[in-house]
Amino acid sequence: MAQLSVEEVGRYGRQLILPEWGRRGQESVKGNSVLIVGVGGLGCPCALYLAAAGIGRLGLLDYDRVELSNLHRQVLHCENRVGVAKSESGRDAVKGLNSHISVTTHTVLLDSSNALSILSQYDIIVDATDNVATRYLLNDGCVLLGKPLVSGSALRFEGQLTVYGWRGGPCYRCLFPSPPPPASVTNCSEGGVLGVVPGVIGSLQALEALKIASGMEPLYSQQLLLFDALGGGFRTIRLRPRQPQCAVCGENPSITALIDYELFCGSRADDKDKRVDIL
Amino acid sequence: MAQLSVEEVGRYGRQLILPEWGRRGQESVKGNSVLIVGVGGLGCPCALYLAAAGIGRLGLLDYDRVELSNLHRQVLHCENRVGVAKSESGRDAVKGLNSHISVTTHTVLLDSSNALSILSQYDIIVDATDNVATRYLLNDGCVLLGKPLVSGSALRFEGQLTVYGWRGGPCYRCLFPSPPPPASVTNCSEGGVLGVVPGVIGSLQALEALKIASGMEPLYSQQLLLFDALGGGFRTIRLRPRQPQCAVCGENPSITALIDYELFCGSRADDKDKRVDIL
Amino acid sequence: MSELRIHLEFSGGAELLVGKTKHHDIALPHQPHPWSLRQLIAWIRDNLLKERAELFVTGESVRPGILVLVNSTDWELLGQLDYTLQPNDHVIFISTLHGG
Amino acid sequence: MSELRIHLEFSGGAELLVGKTKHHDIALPHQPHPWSLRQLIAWIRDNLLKERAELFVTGESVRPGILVLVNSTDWELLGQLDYTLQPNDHVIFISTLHGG
Ligand SMILES: [Zn+2]
Ligand SMILES: [Zn+2]
Repeated sequence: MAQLSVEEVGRYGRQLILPEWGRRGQESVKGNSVLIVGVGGLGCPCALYLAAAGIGRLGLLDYDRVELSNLHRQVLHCENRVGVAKSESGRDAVKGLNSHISVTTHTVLLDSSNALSILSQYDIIVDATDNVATRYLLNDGCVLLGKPLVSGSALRFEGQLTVYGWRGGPCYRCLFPSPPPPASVTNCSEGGVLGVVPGVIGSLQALEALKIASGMEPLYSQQLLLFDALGGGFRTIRLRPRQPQCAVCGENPSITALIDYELFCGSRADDKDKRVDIL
Repeated sequence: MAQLSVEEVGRYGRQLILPEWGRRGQESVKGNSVLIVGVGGLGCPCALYLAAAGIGRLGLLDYDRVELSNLHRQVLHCENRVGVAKSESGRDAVKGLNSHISVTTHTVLLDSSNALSILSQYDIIVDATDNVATRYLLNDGCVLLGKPLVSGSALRFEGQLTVYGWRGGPCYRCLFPSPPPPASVTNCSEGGVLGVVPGVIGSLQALEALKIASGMEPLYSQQLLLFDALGGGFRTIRLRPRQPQCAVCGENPSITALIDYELFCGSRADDKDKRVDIL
Repeated sequence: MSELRIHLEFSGGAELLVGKTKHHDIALPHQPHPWSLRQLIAWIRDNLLKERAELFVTGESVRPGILVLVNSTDWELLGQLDYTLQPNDHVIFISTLHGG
Repeated sequence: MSELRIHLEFSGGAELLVGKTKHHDIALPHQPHPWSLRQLIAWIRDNLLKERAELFVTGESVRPGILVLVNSTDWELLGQLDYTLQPNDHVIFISTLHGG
């Protein structure tokens, strides 16, 4: 179990005195590692709160560079770091908040050739990505490696969150065996998003990862959190458990290795910010 | 109506294309001002997302200095700024994210002698404080000045949020005409708090302030949001409306000027971090 | 012989297919057999959809990526297409989000 | 003649007064008159409280700073102390938080 230094005891004092967390929980969190895939609207608040809480090792994966149009929601970045790789910008921010944590940057596009080797370096994976293909890739990779996947998403005024692959709960394919028609998929560049919405979801993703890392149960395994900032507020949905016929996590999986996800989904695995034309 | 520059149109593009927000909403937000009272666990994420979204003017009020034990939750601050006034540390962080917004620091202890003159400079007030006396002070000040109060709180693994003084909704005294016995009140230094919990509540406070600033309805006026990160998740409670017999916002208010709140509550209006002794 | 009143909700972008309206109180006409979710989906396709049907249905079910919930529960737990609607049921068609 | 089963919940720190247990399924004994919230509070004081009573009650009501909710609704909207408990009601006693 990872030991806490005197300075860390001072830093995490407000958490150490929580009976349900305590020294044991803090050391457990220090001994855990989380990979955040996507250092954008969801990934930024997630990284911030994981670093603040004292996660032992944080992986930040993103192949993109900071752009001005990111800053309304991607709050780890800043004006000075426009043009910098998001993974590195994120690392600078979290190290400034908490120099005790170890940060590894992965400035790559995640795909079937590198995913298993990267994911296997971490205990918990956070899906903070922005496209369908990568979501299926992450799901399959996590199932194959036996790692929990804290999945969040946001668009317009809405957010969704659930934990896949945890203790009898479903995986992404259990819910969505087939990918959506490309014409039905909207990303934040096309549909827009109010910045604070991924702020809320990303913070909750950090909470879920911390619950798991500290030995507690996540809130949203086999539950789907729906958030509607326009009027509906928060709702929690009871989900199906792991499905015996699931192609990757079921009794007789047909998927035993990563596939070509762009082909599977009929869409690209990136979300390059497009020029936005305002009428 | 505040005009947007070309650079701002680029920065806020993902919000401008939202039909319910659009140029009109963005300009309305630019023309609004929010005072965040308390640049701590709640105030930090709130300031971050208000700045990111383009609030016109932000006030940051806090008399305290950054301490190491703050950094597990007060994510606007950083190791380099331990010892700096929280109001100034907060200003540095938000100006780095968004240099367009105007930031005013108030490095004072809010009390009956200065509250009305400070509050009157802003359109919307965010209660991100940590003690009972200041909460009653803010409430009464907002009622007397006719300003909405976005109130959040957090302790241990729980958070609460509501908007007071908005269109027929209650004020704090409508719910709590009398202050709690001092022995029943616990602050974060004594009870502890998991850092990401005020992270979620503070982000939602930013959302509520943005809803009001952009001309939309807040989610939690006459509603109380309860958040239990240990297991209960989110719940929304229907609250009473403005109470005709309320001492400050009712039909015949007996409170028509600010009072001595420390006397009223029988407790101090600060929450100086006490030394935490870990067994 | 009365109609079956239920509440429909479309979310996650699915509302764009039904006139950008999230909430619909509907009264399904009386019929000899109980209304199933299978029949409700066909009814929505024929009576509510303003946009391209293939963005809502595939065959007799919803298209991939739409999750159907009844009273805050995944329809998979309730019999999926065979679930029998009850008066005042709250049925949500939510498109799963992929953005971040 | 049967008992009245309800679910109690204590939150926001109030759970510390009842053995640090948030949830309690209780069966109130049968009595000729209906159970009111006023009577429930007295019953809790006499049967559940492990700590100093003044941190829960003041007179016949809850002490200032505790909000009482019945089925996700502020008791003020339901008649406050006079509200008559129904079977399976979910009553929450939540201490308002002041920290940040
Ligand atoms: Zn599966
Ligand atoms: Zn009032």
